[in-house]
Amino acid sequence: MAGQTLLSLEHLSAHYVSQQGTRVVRAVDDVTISLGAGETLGIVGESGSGKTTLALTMMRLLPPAARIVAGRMMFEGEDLLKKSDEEMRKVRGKRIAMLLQDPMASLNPLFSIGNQVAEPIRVHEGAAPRTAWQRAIQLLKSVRIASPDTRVSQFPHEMSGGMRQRIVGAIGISCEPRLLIADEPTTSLDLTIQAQYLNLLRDLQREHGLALIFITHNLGIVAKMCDQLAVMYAGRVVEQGPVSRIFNAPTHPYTKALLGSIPRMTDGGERLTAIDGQPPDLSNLPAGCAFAPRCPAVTTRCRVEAPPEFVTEPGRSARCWLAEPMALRSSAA
Amino acid sequence: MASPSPGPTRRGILGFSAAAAMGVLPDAAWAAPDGQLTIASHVSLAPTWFDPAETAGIITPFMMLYALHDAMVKAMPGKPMAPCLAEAWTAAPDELSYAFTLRKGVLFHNGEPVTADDVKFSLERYRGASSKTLKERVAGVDVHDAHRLTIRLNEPWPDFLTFYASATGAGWIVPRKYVQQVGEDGYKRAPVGAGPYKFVSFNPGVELVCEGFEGYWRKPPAIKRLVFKVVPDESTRLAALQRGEIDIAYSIRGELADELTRTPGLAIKAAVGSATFWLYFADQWDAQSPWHDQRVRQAAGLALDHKTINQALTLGHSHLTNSVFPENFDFYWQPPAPVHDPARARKLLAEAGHPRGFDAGDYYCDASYANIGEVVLNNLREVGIRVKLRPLERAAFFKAYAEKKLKNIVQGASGAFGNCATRAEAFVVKGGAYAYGSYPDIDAAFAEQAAETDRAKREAILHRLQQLVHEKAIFAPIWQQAFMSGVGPRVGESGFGLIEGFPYTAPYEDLTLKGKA
Amino acid sequence: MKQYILRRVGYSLLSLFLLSLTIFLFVRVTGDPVALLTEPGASQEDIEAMHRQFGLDQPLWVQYWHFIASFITGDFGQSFYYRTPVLDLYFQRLPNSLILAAVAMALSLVIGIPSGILAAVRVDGFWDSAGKLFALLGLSLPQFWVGLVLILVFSVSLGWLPSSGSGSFLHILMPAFTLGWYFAAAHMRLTRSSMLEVMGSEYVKLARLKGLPEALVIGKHALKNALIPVITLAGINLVVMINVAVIVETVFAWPGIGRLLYEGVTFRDFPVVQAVVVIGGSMIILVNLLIDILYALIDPRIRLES
Amino acid sequence: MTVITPPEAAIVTVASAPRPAAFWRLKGFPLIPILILVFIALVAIFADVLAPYDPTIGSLARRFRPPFWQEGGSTAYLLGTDHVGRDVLSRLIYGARVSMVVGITAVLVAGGIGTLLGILSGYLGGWADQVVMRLTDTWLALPALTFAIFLAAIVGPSELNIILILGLVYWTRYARVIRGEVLSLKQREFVRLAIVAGCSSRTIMWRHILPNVINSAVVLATLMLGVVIVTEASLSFLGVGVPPPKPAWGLMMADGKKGLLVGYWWLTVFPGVCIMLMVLSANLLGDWLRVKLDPQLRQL
Repeated sequence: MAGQTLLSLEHLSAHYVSQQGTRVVRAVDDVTISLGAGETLGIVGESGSGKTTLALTMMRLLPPAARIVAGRMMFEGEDLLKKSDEEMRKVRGKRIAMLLQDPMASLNPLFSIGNQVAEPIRVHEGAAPRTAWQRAIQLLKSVRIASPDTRVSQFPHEMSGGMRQRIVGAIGISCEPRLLIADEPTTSLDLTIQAQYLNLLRDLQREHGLALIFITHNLGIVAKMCDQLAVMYAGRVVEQGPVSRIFNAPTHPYTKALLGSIPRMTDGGERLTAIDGQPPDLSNLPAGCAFAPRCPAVTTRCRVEAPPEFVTEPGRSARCWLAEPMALRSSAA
Repeated sequence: MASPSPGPTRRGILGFSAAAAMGVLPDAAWAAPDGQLTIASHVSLAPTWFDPAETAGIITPFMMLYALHDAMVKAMPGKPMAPCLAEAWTAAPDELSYAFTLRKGVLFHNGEPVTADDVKFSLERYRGASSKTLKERVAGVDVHDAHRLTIRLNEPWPDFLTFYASATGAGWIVPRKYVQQVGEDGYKRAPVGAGPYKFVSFNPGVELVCEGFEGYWRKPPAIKRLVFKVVPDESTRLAALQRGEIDIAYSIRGELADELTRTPGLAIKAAVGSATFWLYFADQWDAQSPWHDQRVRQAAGLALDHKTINQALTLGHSHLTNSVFPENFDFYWQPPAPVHDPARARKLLAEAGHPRGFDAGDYYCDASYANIGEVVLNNLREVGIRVKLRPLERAAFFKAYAEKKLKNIVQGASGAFGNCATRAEAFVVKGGAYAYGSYPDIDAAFAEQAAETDRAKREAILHRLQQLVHEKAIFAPIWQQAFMSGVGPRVGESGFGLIEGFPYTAPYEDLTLKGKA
Repeated sequence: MKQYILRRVGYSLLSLFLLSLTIFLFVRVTGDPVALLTEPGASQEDIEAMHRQFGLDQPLWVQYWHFIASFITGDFGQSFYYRTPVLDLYFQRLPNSLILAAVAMALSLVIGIPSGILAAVRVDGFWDSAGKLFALLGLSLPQFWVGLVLILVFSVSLGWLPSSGSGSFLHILMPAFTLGWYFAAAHMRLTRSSMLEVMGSEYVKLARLKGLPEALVIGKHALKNALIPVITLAGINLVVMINVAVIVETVFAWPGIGRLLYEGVTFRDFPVVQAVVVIGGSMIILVNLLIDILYALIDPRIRLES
Repeated sequence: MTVITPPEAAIVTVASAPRPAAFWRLKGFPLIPILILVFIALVAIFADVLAPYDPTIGSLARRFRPPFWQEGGSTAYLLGTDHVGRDVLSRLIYGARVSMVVGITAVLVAGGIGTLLGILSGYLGGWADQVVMRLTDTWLALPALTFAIFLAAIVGPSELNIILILGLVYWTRYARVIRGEVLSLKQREFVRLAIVAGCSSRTIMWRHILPNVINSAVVLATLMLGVVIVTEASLSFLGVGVPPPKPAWGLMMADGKKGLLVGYWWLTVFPGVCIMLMVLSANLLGDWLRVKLDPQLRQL
């Protein structure tokens, strides 16, 4: 773990409670992740695996039906869960920022770009309108928007998708946050714009010493951008560790399947490995390991007992009986 | 005398903004100031009522005429034909001309003297109700000097004075020079007359303000300022009276009148006008209709419980006549009093072949008087005559009534001026605007009286005519309606009932406020 | 832009023409005005004379031609009943109607919009339901009943307010409340649904992610977007309030256009009715145009495309 | 993406108590409004059986009797008698029938015309759209009350005319909303597919557009029911509503309004309460339906 740990989630769980309190959906279940300053963490998983809920939990902006039921969220030495709503609001946008997926809709159509970019500066730093406006122009320049001083007073509908995403990025970094969470930042962009935006994020990270969390289902981005990787399945982190180590030697069968499903130029005509079966219903998960029904290496134990998270080597862990260290294995057989 | 302020000019929308309007609004304080009498009218005041020449054949315009104008001869307290602008008049022996001598020193509001020339001008320019009859019968007007004139007739006309004085606006005098100077519409916007009150300002449909005319010949009016406000809703009028915002509220009926009598400090004033109400059996001339049988018509008459209706709707103030002719009309014949005898009514119906009564279809009435209809309906049902109430909107009702489209029973009414002859002409005699049929003996009597010059003989014929109408039970009279108004605590002499048969406050110069000049 | 305005003007004229034709025919079908001005039993020639005086004896299309020709020059003819030019009558009463409508609209927005926002933001809170119930109540009670109860309470028994008529500011309170309350429900409902829709949008989500205080998120970002459709509705309702507040004006004896229209109809005063309805119609068209311009000011997207 | 609303307290035990379903909680299923509407419908249907007296017969002798619990009142006339001595309770019961009949039929008339023209103008566009839109503009300028007075004057007031008047006046609102719906429906894939598949515009309108528009029409109907009933009462106030002596709530309120000042409060309060309950329930039901069936419907 390079550098001092910036963020560490310990056994964090957030559940959705239905109206009558009967159905409970374990959207985020016992997640333990940590991230150092300036590092980049990729969170990968199928849709519905709880990636976004995890991000929202970190920002404490869950919908009313959701509850954070356990765990700690240490950020720069403070537990975010202990903060009052008001204190947490001051953290949002100032020390932790989040970028949304759809650039076209993320900007308020009725207010100018400058107004929306300057807003966090004025709220969090109480800057005077003039200085905030100048900072906004600087920010637009730093996200490589051409002729920022004319663009600043224009409106969102006068911008292309790519430019809007960069503006959202500018908003994100406007108050020099320590952590930037990007929730599927590139899905709605076409490839050329996507590459530019990723390079921009990397430059911003280097310039401002930002820690980055990438939420995506695109393993290509993870490979290119991230130092650490966490694979989520049915609300749980099934495998995490350095990207290079996991890409070369994945432990958890689900990670293997995910990596296997990426078409590579070199593979020639081989069939891609698809994962059969359906993603699990989070409201009534089977006993034991959630991936058991779809796992090629399933054992009777998997179906009965949910595996804990085993540390396979320093900085790596997997939640699978295969990863059980030899020392423990004999006793549980 | 400053000429009256020009009428309301047009304030364009552009010149108006919400804030400015707050200041511009006429700031008549909502508590009535002293020295001012505020009257709440139930109908919207029409400028046509400010000009005697346009007087329609209804009583309401005279509410304004008595305030702003004066007449040669008009009904005054105790005297239906009191000499006013005309000091005296004599009819020539051959009844072909009437000589008038004007009162001296009488002035219009603008200081001009009232002269015979104005009287001639006023008669000739008159185009209101029955103006055609006047034009046909009046040969001409000869002005002898500033105060003496003679009106010549083409043929003897016993009713000339009734028409000239009370039935039309011809006898109400306007200043010729001023009218010709400002023109017809200009005159309506800023009328000048010789009445006890001067016109100050008029906001159409909202408010008329008048001021006492010190130079009025009879006596200077006791109250300095007179304001007529238009308050269309009856309950609001009563509330305003209870709050002291107004001093007199015209037309308070039914249960609101009950409340008024129970409120301390308020008094109810009832004046029996010349508006009679009746049931008219439109199909009596059609042989197949049950109404053809006189006994059925009489049964309907006997079914009406006049006293209870009178007590319920007009606190017993209305006059229970048994005739469609108003009691205060010339040549009135007093019929036997109305009788409420449901038993005899059922017997008559049985004799006429309707032992269990019959379904009589629709009962048409003017929607604004549907309250009478609802009560009469119950009375008729008690004797077995089952009808369905069909109230029509006022204008539609009169139109259908005149176009003879109504059937079965029609709840008719008329407040028109004139005398028993004019009333018979419209509702009874052949060719009448509202007569659906007629009886030969009545038509003959009518023709006879029309030619009769001797007043006594004519009266005898008209009495016989009214007797025939009663015996044939052409109508089932309900009542001669009392017009009820509320009077507040600040009013001394309210002027109600001073002039017999006049529903509104008059003469205005006699009105006083308590304790103040 | 020019072509758009030309089309708009064209449609407006067509609407106005259709409106004037409808009202012209409708009024004449309702009966003969002269019958009302004269007592039953008036002689036939008196009636004829009046017909000539009002020009009613001419064939219909001639009358219509006069109406349209004079309408263009702004002269709506003489009122049968008041015998004064109709425009004088109209403009004399217009300020009263404008004030009443303005205050009533303000009240209805003050009741409608906050309760709509509350209904959207604090779904199910006590205030949400109370606001909604209060606004809906305004829709469920006939205006004349509300008016009379107000007079009974505030004027007769408490004596704080004058019972009727116009004059000081105190006169406007009760009529404006009665009129405004009726429209509050419509404004509340539209604000609520519009707010709900906007609150679910991405830019509101981003506003929260920026760490903006809740008041700013709702007050600035959500509200401005949500109010656009409410402006349209308020615009139309304003015209209705100006021209058709018949009941309130009758109960409170408020000298407005509504009463003038009602009297015009009951007295079969053709010129007055025609004038009020046609001017009312053009007012609606004007308001529609104003709202579009207002849209362009508020929503930059529209400015470029129209 | 989930909807983010104001942040909740951090740590809460899982089994938090389910929220109480109080009446004033309007978001939930409008049980009470539906009960009220059903009750009124039942009273309307069985009026002849329920009403103790003939609502149109009264006698002046027993007019203005207060309700039984007030002194002067008697159990013979539970809710007192009106200005012509008729039993208020019987008139309320029959009044339910009149109000229901007038309300529902007027809404059906308005709904029928409005939906039909709304679909035609929305789907066909072109001149049909122009004609309908110009008509709705004109009709908007013709206020309901003036319109009613015209018709009452021409054909004379009767229950049928009132239904006609209310229907003719309110179809414009229907047409506008339905047209808006149809315009957005037209863009939807399944309509394009139907066109491509060669269906005639008539079948498309009938089988595709109409079913999708029905729920908006139903929602609008419940909301219009309230407006129609209140307008009927206002017409009665101006004397052009349902003609006396028919027992309609609106007319009872209008007749009884003078009683307010005089202390005969029950004449106008009871019908007022009935109208308020019915209209309020219709509106609450409408609001709930609106959210349930079509949250996007917001041109109302």
